[in-house]
Amino acid sequence: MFEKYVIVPGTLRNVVESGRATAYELGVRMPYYRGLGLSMVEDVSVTVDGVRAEPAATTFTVHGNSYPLTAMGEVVDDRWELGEVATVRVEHPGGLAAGVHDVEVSQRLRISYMPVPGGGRARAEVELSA
Amino acid sequence: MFEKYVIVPGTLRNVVESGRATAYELGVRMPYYRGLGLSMVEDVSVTVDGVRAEPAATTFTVHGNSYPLTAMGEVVDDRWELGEVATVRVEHPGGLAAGVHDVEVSQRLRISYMPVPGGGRARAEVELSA
Amino acid sequence: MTHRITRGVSLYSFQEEFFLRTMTIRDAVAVAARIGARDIEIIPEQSIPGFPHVTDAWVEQWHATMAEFGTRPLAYDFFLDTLRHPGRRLTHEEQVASVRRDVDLAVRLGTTMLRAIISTPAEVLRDAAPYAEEAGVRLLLEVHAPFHYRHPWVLQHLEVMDALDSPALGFMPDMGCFVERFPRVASERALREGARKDLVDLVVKTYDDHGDVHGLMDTVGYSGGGPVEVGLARQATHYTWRDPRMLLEQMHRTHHVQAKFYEMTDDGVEYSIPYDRIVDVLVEGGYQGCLSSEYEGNRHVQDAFPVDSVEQVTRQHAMFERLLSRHESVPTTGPTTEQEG
Amino acid sequence: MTHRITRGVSLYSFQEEFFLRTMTIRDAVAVAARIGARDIEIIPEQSIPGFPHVTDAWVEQWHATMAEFGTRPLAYDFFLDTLRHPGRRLTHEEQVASVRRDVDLAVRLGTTMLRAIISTPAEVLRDAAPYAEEAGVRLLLEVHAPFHYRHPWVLQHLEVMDALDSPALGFMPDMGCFVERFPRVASERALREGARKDLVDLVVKTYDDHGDVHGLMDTVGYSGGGPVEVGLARQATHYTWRDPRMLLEQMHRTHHVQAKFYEMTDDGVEYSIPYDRIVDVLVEGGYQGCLSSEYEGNRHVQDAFPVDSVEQVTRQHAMFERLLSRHESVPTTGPTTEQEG
Ligand SMILES: [Mn+2]
Ligand SMILES: [Mn+2]
Repeated sequence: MFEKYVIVPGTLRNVVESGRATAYELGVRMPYYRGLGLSMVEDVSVTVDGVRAEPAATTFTVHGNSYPLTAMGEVVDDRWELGEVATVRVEHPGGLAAGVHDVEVSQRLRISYMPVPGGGRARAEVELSA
Repeated sequence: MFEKYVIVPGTLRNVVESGRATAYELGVRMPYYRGLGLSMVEDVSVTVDGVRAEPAATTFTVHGNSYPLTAMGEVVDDRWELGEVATVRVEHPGGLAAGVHDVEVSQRLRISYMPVPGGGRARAEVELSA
Repeated sequence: MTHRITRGVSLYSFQEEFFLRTMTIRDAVAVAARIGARDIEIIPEQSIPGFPHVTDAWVEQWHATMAEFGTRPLAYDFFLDTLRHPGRRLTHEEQVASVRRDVDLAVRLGTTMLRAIISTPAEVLRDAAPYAEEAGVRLLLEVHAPFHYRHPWVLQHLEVMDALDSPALGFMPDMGCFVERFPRVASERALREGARKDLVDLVVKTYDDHGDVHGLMDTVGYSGGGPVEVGLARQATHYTWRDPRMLLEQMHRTHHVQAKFYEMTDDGVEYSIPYDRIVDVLVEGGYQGCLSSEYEGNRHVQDAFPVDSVEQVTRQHAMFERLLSRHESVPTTGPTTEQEG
Repeated sequence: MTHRITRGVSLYSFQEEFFLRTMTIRDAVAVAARIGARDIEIIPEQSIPGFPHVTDAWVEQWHATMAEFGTRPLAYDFFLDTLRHPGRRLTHEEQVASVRRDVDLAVRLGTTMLRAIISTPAEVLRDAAPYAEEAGVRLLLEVHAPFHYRHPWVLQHLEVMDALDSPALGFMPDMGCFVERFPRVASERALREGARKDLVDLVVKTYDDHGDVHGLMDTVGYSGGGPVEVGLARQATHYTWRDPRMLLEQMHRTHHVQAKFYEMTDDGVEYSIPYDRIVDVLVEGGYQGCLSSEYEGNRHVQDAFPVDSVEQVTRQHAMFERLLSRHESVPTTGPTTEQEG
């Protein structure tokens, strides 16, 4: 469900601070038909060119609110809305090289009425935007 | 099935070379009712005190034959026999500290007639043997 | 026979367009009004950003939209996030509080029929029922495949309903219980993803024959099928076919119907679900309530085709009109005024 | 009625003792002989280190053990490792070759009944059948829960059997198809692992009532059950109950019976499986073959109790003797000489 919309084209870019790339970020949607409280978003893991981001290096942002991925379990007063493009930021000194990257996003959503976690995987070739 | 026999008591020990501990090893049984060709042993992963061994640092030995864990997929002419205690060796400079350790073994067996992988997890408190 | 069945739309049907921001609620309500589907069902967690915090402005806009198009708020689908917190389950009291929160919001939105998700424990509805009754709304368990009225889980609910005898408790069956044929949109997608034709045919034929789907995943695996084929076999174990006459068993407690569908064909019928028989059973049982469209085909076609939920819902309502016109309609002021107490 | 049923033991029954090296094959055969179970079934991949390389010395020892105890080799359980290589499935030719390899070994061991694991494709048995026929052995599909003779997968096998009409093809039903009551050893283990009593009772009662286990895992989850309770519900979906008269459908192709069991009680009956009715059906159908013990209870009790497979198998054979003695036995030279061609 909605797999093809998970990775948002044109959203992969380096984060540059004081002239140096320190991280990259990617726009990600949740493959689900309603919004979900962040405490139930168990994992949003980005893998670029086979290198999986460490949770501790990952920050998740929705509508201007940023959270360390590792602290999402406690966030009971904010949501990832239906179709909302969240920004996933991964600390990555030097940033990503220019060009096309193999990007995979793996999500694990704790959905109370489902016996197994929701979420799943999406994969796409994405070009780094300036 | 057979979970309680997977981790063999008294088999956790450091490997000492030229007077220095370079690795640890553990005796492990397969939780299955027949022997299995090694090419179908997808993973035997040891975690000690929460630290999971890297596959690249793991060596698997049955009846005197040793294989890098990462190369097991190609081994079609050797088997892990029913109830056989295999030795799993993990490179670990300095070895493990003396005393009791929290040991977990996770196995993934590719069993052709099963829709999901066999194997599973076993966990035990194990004292380091001299 | 005469009937008192109304037509409506669940906004669930437009999930693709809402997800992609190509339609607004107002657009969806306009569509509903245009096709004569005057009863609106909302999934607040889908449609209201910031849920459960809903501003008065939002509520005002909601009612203004209803007034503008001559539609009426009817149903409210609630979820119950029992696993909200990592490592612990909501307590019974927290679960009841969650339902009461939804009752409060439903009152503000004017929706009198609350969809209780199938996972809601019977004791939670029992303890929330007095509050709902006082608020003048109903808590209706969505009986969804693979459940049915004689399933152990639903029997627990029936026990509570029998004991409490509250007008606030009842059922909202989902017509996905009556999938007679394997949805073509699902098998065609598997083929697009490279599934072996012979294994797709095996899955579809086994399902369509109402054969034994127990072991079907194994069968597909033994035959050399990979994840796509095994996934299709898994779907065959999720769909269920039952005789629509099952609906008669609890008709006196049925106050809303979710008209799930996967594909309205060019011929104006649902490919998998026999709505002709379903409508006849509802009329025979004297059902007084809404047929509320739940389009769920988007997920099976979105990989390769543009999704047109509006067209699909429009076709379903043309079918409803045709099927209902075979029976005489009795003027009704609508289900919102039927509940006493 | 008269019968020509023999008694035997599958070495599968002693998996706990073999695993822990507390019994040898010779010990097991001695037990079989002592209780009059003269037909021996072997799982070479369990019992023969170095499989598939089996030395002449090993084979000689095997036959010497049979001679010493007056038992006879009867059945050989083969596996088919279609997923032997990472990333690819064995080709059809490789699968046929695997079966032929097992035929060769069976000939050396003197076992004429080969258990074809349920995952074996019908075309593989079709193409291995001439080789087996020439070798004087049979390839018998183990019809194991949840399969049965009208299951799509087994129908593929029946089609091949009808077309080929080879004496080398047939069935070996596993009596685990006839689990009438939920095995007590499984539910008691769940309780030892901390399962909630009410949820264990729900699972057991639903199964014992032969109720709808579809959605039982969901039900247990909705009720707050954790992995242990949900795991027990999953087990309820794996066991199957069918009328043992199902055996009559293919009795003419049934040349061996795996007498699966979980618990022989102090009263000398199997807790879950109605062997009294099974034996009567086998006699009624004129079954000529072996009742081969398959003890599988060890995995459910090994966490907390010493496993005594010898005692369990001994009890099962006392039961077989009792049940068979109600019918008149016809002297037989045994199933090894019955096959023509
Ligand atoms: Mn529904
Ligand atoms: Mn068996």
